[in-house]
Parts: sequence; C-alpha cells; structure tokens
Amino acid sequence: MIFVFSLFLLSLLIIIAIAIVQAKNLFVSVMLLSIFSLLMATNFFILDAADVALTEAAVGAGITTVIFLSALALTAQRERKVVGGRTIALIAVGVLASLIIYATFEKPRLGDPNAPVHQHVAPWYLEKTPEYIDIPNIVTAVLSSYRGYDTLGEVFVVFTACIGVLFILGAKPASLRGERNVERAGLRHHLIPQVVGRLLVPFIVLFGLYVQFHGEYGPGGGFQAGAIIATGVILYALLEGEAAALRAIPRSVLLGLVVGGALLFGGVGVVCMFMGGAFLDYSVLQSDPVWGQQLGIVIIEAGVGMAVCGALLSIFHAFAAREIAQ
Amino acid sequence: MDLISHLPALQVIVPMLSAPIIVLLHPRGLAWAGATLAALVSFAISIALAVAVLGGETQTYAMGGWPAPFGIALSVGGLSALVLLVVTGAAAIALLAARPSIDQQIELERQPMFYSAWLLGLAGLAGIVVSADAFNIFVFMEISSLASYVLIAGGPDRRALLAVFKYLIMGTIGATFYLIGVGLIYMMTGTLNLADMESRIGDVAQTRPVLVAAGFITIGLALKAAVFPLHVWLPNAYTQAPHMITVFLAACATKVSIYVLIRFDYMVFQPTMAEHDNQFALFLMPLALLGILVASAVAMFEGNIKRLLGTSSVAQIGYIMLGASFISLAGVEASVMHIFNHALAKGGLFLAVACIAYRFRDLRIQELGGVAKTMPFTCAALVLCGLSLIGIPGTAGFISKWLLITASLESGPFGWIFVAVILVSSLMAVVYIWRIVESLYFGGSANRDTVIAEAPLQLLVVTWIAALANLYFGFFPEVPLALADNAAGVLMGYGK
Amino acid sequence: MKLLELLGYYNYWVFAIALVIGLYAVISKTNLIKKLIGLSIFQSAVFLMYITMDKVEGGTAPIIKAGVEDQIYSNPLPQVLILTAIVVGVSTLALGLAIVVRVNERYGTIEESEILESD
Amino acid sequence: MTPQNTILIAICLPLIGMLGIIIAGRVSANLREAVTLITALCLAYVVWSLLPELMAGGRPGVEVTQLMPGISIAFRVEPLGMLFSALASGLWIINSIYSIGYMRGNKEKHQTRFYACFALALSATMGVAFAGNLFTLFLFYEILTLSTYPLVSHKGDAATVRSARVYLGVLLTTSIGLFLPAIIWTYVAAGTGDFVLGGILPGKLQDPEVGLLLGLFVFGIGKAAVMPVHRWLPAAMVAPTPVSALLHAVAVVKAGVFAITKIITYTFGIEFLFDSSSSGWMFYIAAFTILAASIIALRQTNLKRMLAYSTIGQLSYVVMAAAILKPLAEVGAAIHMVAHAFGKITLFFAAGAIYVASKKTELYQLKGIGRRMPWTMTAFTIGALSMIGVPPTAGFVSKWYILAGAFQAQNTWALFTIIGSTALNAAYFLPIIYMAWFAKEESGGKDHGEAPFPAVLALTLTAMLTLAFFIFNGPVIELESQVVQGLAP
Repeated sequence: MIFVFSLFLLSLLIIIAIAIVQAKNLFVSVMLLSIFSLLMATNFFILDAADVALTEAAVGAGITTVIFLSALALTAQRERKVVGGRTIALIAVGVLASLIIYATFEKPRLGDPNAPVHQHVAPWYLEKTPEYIDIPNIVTAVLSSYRGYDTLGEVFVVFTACIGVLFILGAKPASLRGERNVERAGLRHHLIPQVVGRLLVPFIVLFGLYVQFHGEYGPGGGFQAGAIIATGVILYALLEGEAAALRAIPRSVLLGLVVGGALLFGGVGVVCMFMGGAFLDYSVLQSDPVWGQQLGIVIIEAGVGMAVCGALLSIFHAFAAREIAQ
Repeated sequence: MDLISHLPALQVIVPMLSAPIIVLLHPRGLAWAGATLAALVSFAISIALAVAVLGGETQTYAMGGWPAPFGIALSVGGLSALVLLVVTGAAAIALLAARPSIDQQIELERQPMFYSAWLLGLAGLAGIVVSADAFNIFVFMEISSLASYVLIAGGPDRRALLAVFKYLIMGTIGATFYLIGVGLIYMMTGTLNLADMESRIGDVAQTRPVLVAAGFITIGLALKAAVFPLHVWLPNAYTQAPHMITVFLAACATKVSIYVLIRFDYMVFQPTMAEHDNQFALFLMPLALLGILVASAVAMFEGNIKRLLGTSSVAQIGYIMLGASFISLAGVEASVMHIFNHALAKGGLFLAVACIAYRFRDLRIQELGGVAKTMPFTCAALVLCGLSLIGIPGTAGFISKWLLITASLESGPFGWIFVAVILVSSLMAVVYIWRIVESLYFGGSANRDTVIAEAPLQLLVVTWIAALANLYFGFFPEVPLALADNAAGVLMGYGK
Repeated sequence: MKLLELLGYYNYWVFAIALVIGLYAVISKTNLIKKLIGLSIFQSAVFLMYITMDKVEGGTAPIIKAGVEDQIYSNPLPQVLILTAIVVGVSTLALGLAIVVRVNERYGTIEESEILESD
Repeated sequence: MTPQNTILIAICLPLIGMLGIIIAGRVSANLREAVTLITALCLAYVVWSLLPELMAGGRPGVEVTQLMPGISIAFRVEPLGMLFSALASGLWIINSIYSIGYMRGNKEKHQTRFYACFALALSATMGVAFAGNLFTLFLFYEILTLSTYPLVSHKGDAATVRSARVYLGVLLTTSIGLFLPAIIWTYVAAGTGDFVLGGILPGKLQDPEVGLLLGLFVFGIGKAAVMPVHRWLPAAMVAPTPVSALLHAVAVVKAGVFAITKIITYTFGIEFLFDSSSSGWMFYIAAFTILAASIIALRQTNLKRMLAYSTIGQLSYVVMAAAILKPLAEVGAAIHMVAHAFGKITLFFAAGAIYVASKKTELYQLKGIGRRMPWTMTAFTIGALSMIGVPPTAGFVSKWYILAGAFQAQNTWALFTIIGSTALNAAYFLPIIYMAWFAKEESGGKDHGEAPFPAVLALTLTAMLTLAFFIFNGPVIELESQVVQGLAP
C-alpha cells in the first residue's frame, strides 16, 4: 500500500514541478514550490529519513517560502512573456535526463540490503556508535561527531549567507535611511489569524526547544530546532509587525546568536585540540570518552541551533526591513 | 599531538573562526587589520606545510579523531601544498594592499562584513584543498562560492549585481553537478573518502553510474573552473568585482576547482577506469586548445583593462588544462607550475590595475593614455607582470611555458600542433599586453579632473612585492618546482 | 518484490525528471526569481537521489531502539549529507534573492532581457 | 679578481651604472653623463681584462643558478663572445661621448631614461656575449629586445610608437614563435643546451629535421635581419641616431649575427652542418638578402634608411660567411662583425652629426656639405669605403677572409654574390661621396659648421679605428682561429 502511495506522491511531484515552471504568476509558483517541498518531505519520511523530512518541511516549505515571499513583495508578482531559447534548453535538458536515466539501469535497486552503500561505512556507524558515543539517533551521531567537520562547514555556509545578505541588502540608497522604524500593523486587525497565531507561537517555540534537546534520542537536532524557532518568531513578526518582533529580539542579539553559535561550535573544536585531541575530537573533553562525546554533541548542537536560528531571522529581517524602506 | 601535526586543520580553522570575530570589529581599520593578520597566519601555516611536505611526508589529519573512511580526513601532499601557497599567498597579498582601495569602494559600516566574507572565501578555498573527502569538498566549495558571490556583489557598479547573479546560477549548477557525481560514486562504492574511493571503485569502474558520475564531476568542476566554453561568467564577474577582490579571485579561485578536477580524474578515475585517460584527454584537449586560442583572440579586442585580463585568464586556464590533458609526468608538472606562475602574474597585474583604478575611474584602455607619466612605479610593475604573463625569459611565466612546450613535444605525434597553439597565443598575449603598455606610456592624455599622483604607498609596495616575485621565481623556481615534481609524481602514480 | 524494484527505478527517474525541469527553468526563463525557483527544484531533486539510496528493505529510521535485537536500520550517512545540502540550498537561495532585490532596485526590473537592454 | 667574477661583474656593472644614472639624473645632467662615461670605461676595462686569458686558450665559465634540471643560467667566455663583448664595450665609450653631444645638441627629452635603458641594453649584450648555453642566450636576447624598445620609441609621437610597435612586434614574434621552440627542441633532442665546440646535435637529429631546426633558428633570431624578417630594421630608424648606432653597430644586430654564428659553431657544429644535405638553403637565403638589400638601398633617398638597408646586406655577409661552413669563412664572419661595426658606426655618427648641425636627412640635400663639415665627411668617406671593401679599410680584411673561405668550399655562388654586392655598394655610396665633396651646394640653406665637439670626436675616433683595423687585425684573427682549430680546411 505504501508503495502505491509513494508512486502517487512521486508522480504528483513531477506534475507540481511542471506547474511551478509553467505558472506565470510568481506568487503561485512560490506557493506550489512550498507544496513541492512538503511532498518531498513526505517522500523522505517514507524512505525512512525522518531527520531529513523534518528539515525539508521546516526549511523547504517554511523558511524558503517566507524568503521568496519577502523578495516577491520587493520586486514583481508576475513573470513577463518569454520569447525564444526554449528549443536549445529542451534539447540540453533532454540529453541530460536520458544520460541519468541511462545510468539508472545499473544502479542497485531500491532497498537492496546488498547495495554497496550499505556495506562499507554505514554498518560501521550502526555497529560502533553504541560503543563510542552511545546515543540512539545515529544520524545525530554521524552529523555531529563522525562528520562534525562537515556540520561545522554547514554552519559556516549559513553564516556566510547571513552576512552576505546583510552586506548586500545593507547597501542603502541614502534617501531611505532613518525610516526603518515605521510601524507596520502586520495582521493585527485580522481576528482569526491573530488568535490562532498567538496560540501557536509559544507551542512552535517550545517544539523547537524539544527538537533541539531531544536530537540525540529522536529525529531532530540543532539545525531543525533553529529553523523551527525561527519560523515561530517569523510568525510572530507577521502577526505583530516586524518592529514588534525586533523589539522582542533586536538585530544585535540576532547577530550575536549567529556569531556566538558559530564560535561555540568552532570553540569546542579548538578546546579539543588544547586538551590533546584532534580538532572536534570530543572524547577528550571528559575523562570518560563516551561522556565526552555526548557533552561535545550537546554543546555543538546548541551552537548549530543558535547560529541557524539567528541567521535565518537576520535574513528575514533584512528582507523585511527593505520592504518598509521602500 | 603537536602543533605541526595540527597544521592541516589549522590551515582552515584559523581563517574560518576569525571570520565571525571580524564581523564584530566595527572601529575603523580594525576589521582590515584582523583579516590581514588571519590571512598572514594562514600564509605562514601554508609555508610550514610546504616545508613539511618537501621534507618528504604527506601530511594527513583525522578530523574528530575518527579513522579515515568513517571520519573526514585531511591530507596535504605536493599539489595541495602548492595550491595552498597560492591561495593563502593571494589572500595575504591582496589583503595587505586592500585597505585604500576598499575604503574607496565599500562604505565603512559594511566593511566588517566584507572582510569577514573575504576570510570565509579564503577558508573555503583552503578547506577544499586540504580535504580528502568528496562531500567535504562540496561543503567548502559552497562556503567559498557563497563568499565570492558576496565579495563580487560589493562592486560599486550595478552591472556587478547581474554579473554575480549569473555567477551564482552557474556556480550552483556546477556544484550540484559535482554533488550528483559524488552521489553516484558513493552509491556504487559506499565511501566518500577519496583514497578509499580509488581502492573500491575498481570492481564497478565500468558500470554506468560511475561513468556518468565521471562526466558529471568533470563538467561540474569545469564549470566552476571556467574552462572554455563554460567560462561565460568569468570575465564579467572579474570586471565588476571590487578591484582587490579581482586580485584575490583571479589568482586562486578557479585554480582550486582545477585542482579538484585534476585530483578526481588522476587519483580516482585514472588508475581504475580503463580508457579513462583517453576519454579525459579527448574531452579536455580540444576545449583547452580552443579556449587558449579563442580567449586570447577575444582579449586582443577587449576595451576594458580588467575585462581584457579576465578574458586572458580563460586562455591561461586553457594552458593548465592542456598540460593536464597530456597525462604525462611532464604535462602535469607544467600544469601545476602554471597554476602557481599564472597566479603570480595575474595577481600582480590586477594589483597594478587596482593601483591605477585608485586614481582613474574609467578603466577603458583608450582612456588610460599617458598614465605612466604620473604613475611610473605602478606602470613599471604592470609591465613586469605583463612580461611574465607573456612568458618572457627571466620571469615566472617563462618557466611554465617552457615546461608546457617541452611536455607538448614529448606528448606524441601531434605535439607540434600544441606547440604552435601555445606560441600563437603567446604572441596574442604580446599584442594585448602591449596595447595596454602603449596606451599607458605613449597614449595621449585626456583632460582629467582627478587627483593625479602615484597610488598610495601601501598598494604600491605590495604591487611591487608581487612584481618582484615574478622575477624571483623566474630565476629561482626550485621550491614550486619541487612541489610540482612531487605532485606530478603522486598524480601519475610514481610517488606512492 | 517486483514492485519495489520498479519503484526503486521510479525514484531515480523522478529525480532525473525533476532535475531537468528545474534546469530547464534556470536556462530558459529570463525572470530572475523564476530562475531561482528553478534552481530550488534542481537542488531538491538531488536530495531525492541521495535519500533514495539510504533505504533498506524492512528497515526503519536509524534511531537505535533499546532492547530490540536484529532490527534493520536505514543508512544514516546519506541523510546526514542531505541535511547539510538542504542548508546549503537555502543559503544560496537567500543570497540569490538578496541580489535579485538589489537588481530590482538598481534596474527597476527583474527580467534579464530588459536588464540587458538597459545597460 | 678571478675570471669567473670578472664575467659576473661585466654583466652587473651596467646595471649598477643604470641605477647610478637614475639617481644622478635627479641631481644634474653633468653628473648623469659622467656616471655613464665612467661605467662605460669600467666595463671596457673589465671586459678587456679577460682577453689575455682567452688568448692563452682559457675558457672561463661560471654557473649562476639552475632553474630546472639541465637548464641553468651559465656563462662561458669563448673567442666569439670575447670579440663581441670587447667590441660592444669599447664602442659604448665612444657612443656615450657621441650621445652627449647629440642629445644635448638636439635638446631631447627623457634623457635619463635614455641613458638608463642604454646601460640596461649593454648589460643584456654582455649576457648574450658570454652566454654559456642556449637558455641564457635567449634570456639576454629578450632583455635586449625589451630594453631597446623605449630607446626606439624615444620620441613618443604617434608615428614613432607605430614604428616601435613594428620593431618589438617582429623581434618578439620571431623570438617567441620560432627561436624559443627551436631552443626547446634542441634541449629535448640533445638533452642539453650547452655550447660545446663541435656542437651538441651531431648524431641526435636526422636530416630533414636539421634543416627545419636551422630554419627556426635563422628566422627566429630576427635581430640578424635575414629577409623576410628584416622589416624591423628600417622601422627602427625613427630612433635617435645614437640608438641607431647601438642597434646597427654596437649591440642589437650584432647580437643577432653573433647568435647565429655561435649556434652554427657550438650547437650544430660546422662539420655536421656541412655534411647534412638539408642545411644548404641558408646560404642562398643569405646571398639573396645581400643582393636584395643592396638593390633596395640603391633606391633610397633618405640617408638613414639607406644605411639601414646597407646594414641588412652587411649582416647577411656574416650569415653567409657562417653558412659557407668552412674554417676561414667562419673567421671571416667574426672579423666582418668587427669591420662592419667600425664602418657602420662611423656612418651613423656622421649621419647624426649632419642632422644635428644642419637638420638634413635626405640624400639630395648633401650637395657640397663636405666643405662645411670636413671632419664629418672625411669620416663618412672612410666608413663608406670600408662598406665597399676598399683597402686600406677594415671592410677589405673581412671580405678577404670570406672570399678565402668560399675558395675552400669551392663555392662559386659566394664569389659572385660578393662581387655583385661590392659593385652595388659602390653604386650607392660613391655618388654620395662625390656629391658631398664636389657638387655645388644649393643656395638658401642654413649656414652651419661642424656638429658639437663630442660628436665630431667620436666619429673621428671610429673612422680611425676603421683604418687601424686594416693593419692591426692580427690578434683578432689569432683569437678567432682558435674556434676553428683542428678542422679540415
């Protein structure tokens, strides 16, 4: 049954993708893209990737959509008519598609336990994690310890994007300066969103905190938590107006979160070095290496959560402030 | 663990962790000082690494203390050490000189973020080079790409925005292609570590996913490396970027992608896949030759000095790819040497251009008539670096050209064609460099209302350091040559 | 079993088709935001490819259940990689949109063809 | 002072002089010119101090640095290089004296740049002369090209820049496009580029390739101005006269023919080339160039352009002499370098002196000028006679040796070429001499006397050298004979 459902979802994915490209109204495109992400997340869940599903839902369907909408508000709603260039594009992508489909026929089939992916490195993780790190969620273990360096890189990708957006949108036409604090009503005068939203915000934030600190045991972790909390705050900003959100968490705090989170993560690594281990080798943090690993993971997950939450909110505010300025 | 064994990790984390701190440094000049310090420390680390590698040891590092296929490993051999020298050296040189030029182009309150992005770019590039893990390379590739988008977007002209948007699209497509290729290989081998990949790819080397993966990786990286004809983003991006960013990126950004390309093709595919060397050569050689000729020809007619030099970079990338496509010891050595020497020449040229741009807004060649009268030192440095780009003996550029021609002659029956192409494009280089020189020295001077004087001392001194480096490495190329030798030996399988 | 096999390939085909749909939008559309939307689909498709390969028959998400022996778990590694890739995707997107916003301010349009005309 | 140090000092001395000139140029013109003269004198002293060692059969050498395995910057003094360096350093003194007169007389701008580049060019010339291998030769050859570019384009107006572009374009195109691949080919084929008496290529290359490689060298060395790569030489006539003297007599073209002679004797080996069947064409190209250049010279109306084409012809004498591939002809080639240098520098000095004194540049304007400028025109006459090869001038000695070489090789074409070109030379020089001394001056001209004293002094000196060489040529011949010792006649 689940396979049929899966087939249906995948087919729907293609249909929606085509609809996204075909839609002339950019707003429609963006909303469809959000649905595309949700469908993708469902697929991931079917494929046993709970952490990824959670992330795709929070980021793909949530944050991405918000940023797209903020950008749309600043630019244009509709796409102009396109002329020419289609045939070449079609040929190019056609060749590419056939190349990939050509490759599929020698791929290991779905779910084959003997596929190379399941033979070499992965079993080692499943087998050794209880011994070395002893947390149930292997994804978290791989993410924050075995491949913790990748995750550090990931945090710095977010950091780069954050300061990048601040830098690029920080270039202000001089005439618009000083108008940042114009109050905007948000959705305050709409009763239903107002009531429902107010009820939701604390729960979203609470859920985020749960995901943050439960990451070792269930799906979740710093990244998902950061995204979820950011979503909650953005919802608040939509309801109460951007200025109110900024009063609750000012820009400087957000930047502090980003910088602090990134430095916290990196700092743990450096501390490991000083304590005689390799960079990010948490086992030296405590006398018992397993405890050390767990301590390290908790700290760096906190760092990831701070950095991601701060960065996403900074990006959102950068776009939103631009809107008011215009 | 002692400090020396930590060097590969420090190479990345020093600039990376400095970046968040720099953002907070608001008072005037402090962000610049911090960034420069971090870049200089990185440069010192890369020198120490090069010394260690020349001592005969490939430096490896297990991140988080996890053994290689399970954790992420770093490794620095001859090739990586040389590319690291180029990357950190370019960043250190450009940052040392940057302040006057950046003060002119970027508002003061945005500078901390700008310098922070610069360090992130450096950290990203260094991270790619030291990494021995296919996915980790992707992550750092994205850090460096995002940082370079930010840096280029700092260019004051509005065309910078469009240029950087194109670069972003192309760069993302390239990186995603790379990611697809890595995924397909991972699917067939179950590992992400490059060395492990090589040892496990043998059985499945002829399967379709691996063949397609080789294609995806090669094209994706060629896109990022601006190999002709996938170079369309490069001239615009280099032209519109802030002048000091052009110095930094032109010297090292595309080279790092070439480095990854060479590494994948030589160390993962070449030893395991039959016929791969022929396919690789067949794919790259025509592109390299066309790139050399077409880009040089286009450069002869460019009007803007930065665009001209950017277009010439595409031709120079062709030289590097040509050497790599010979799949011979001499070819790889020439290619690796050219990575180093071109960085010296182009970095120096763009530094000199930055000096000129400090005084003259309009960088069209015909508008720069007679600049040498007021900026004699700048123009002399420009001529010196230009000669190195052409490949006049006594300059660094000559060494790699010599090696490349030698490698061409040894490459087989078509060697003469390659020699002819290299020489014809060298002559075209004479033409486009001399167009600049003639205008600077003998062109008529238009009426100008700008302050006419030499560039600020800080810029000028650094420019001359770069120019003299071109001379120094023209006469004493032992160190890069030894590293290139080491690299070629390892890549061709003799050094294991 | 036959069905699962087919589904396995179907996942890869969907990946391929979604990938090229995204790429098509990037190449052929001149609206800068539409290009970024295409880029977003293009990147998401790759996530599907990675996640497809982590599935093991009869497996569950790789969260070890205490006391349960012989449980088969899916492969955690592709999931970790894609977690990272998702973040990279959204970061690129944010940067791209920031640039588009600035383009709109400086040129007054986000149609590439019109921008090229005005320069 | 060991000979090794002497070599390095000879190369560095002009560089130090250049720095001195730049610094002194900021203080005063007199000081700058004093520095130039002192540097020139010192250089000549240093170079000439190597002579006894060479005469005694010594071949001092030094390796400076190794760039790549097998490729190094190394110097080795041998008779050809000794002769060239002694000639260039000696003539630099005279040329400096002349420059002072000329540049001041003409009130030229950028004089510091002029003297500085001149010194740099001399340093490069020393490097070319002493080069111990092909790479070093190429290195200094290119420096020489680049350092003379600012001299040629000295005036800086549009026409000059255009001509300088031709100068640089032809020289760089040929050197990068042909000379460089030839050198790399030699390294790849022979494994080395060192200059070894008897050559490094015998046994390494087969027949059609020998001819091809020789072609790359002969046309790649554009400074030798073998047709059709001679175009830069007339173009470079836009330069101030001392520069023309530098180009034609002291350094540049001499570096070209020197390089060809040296490569024939030390890279190919004379006997190897003589035995190979694919190298004969070089002789005919040289012979053609001699005759064609002489005929073109005959049709010129501008004095300096006429001299330029005369130079092209005279250079090919050297190339042709070398291409005869017989011992006596090789000696003749070396001597002709000297003889032509003395004669041609005299002619250019005279042309420059005429220009400074009277602003005259065309041949028809020279009627009766001998009476106004007797010293200058006497020197001019001596130079012209030397070009034709009339005793008692230097030109006679070299032609004699080339003819003797031609007899050794039983090469009748060489005889005909020499006779024919001698007639042509006479045909374009004698009318000028006649006109200058015996024709009646056209009225309305400027009333002028001799050029400034330093200029006259310089051209008198070179004219005397031209005469003196006719008698005192023994040591030169003795030295150069060492190159061909032991070879069958």
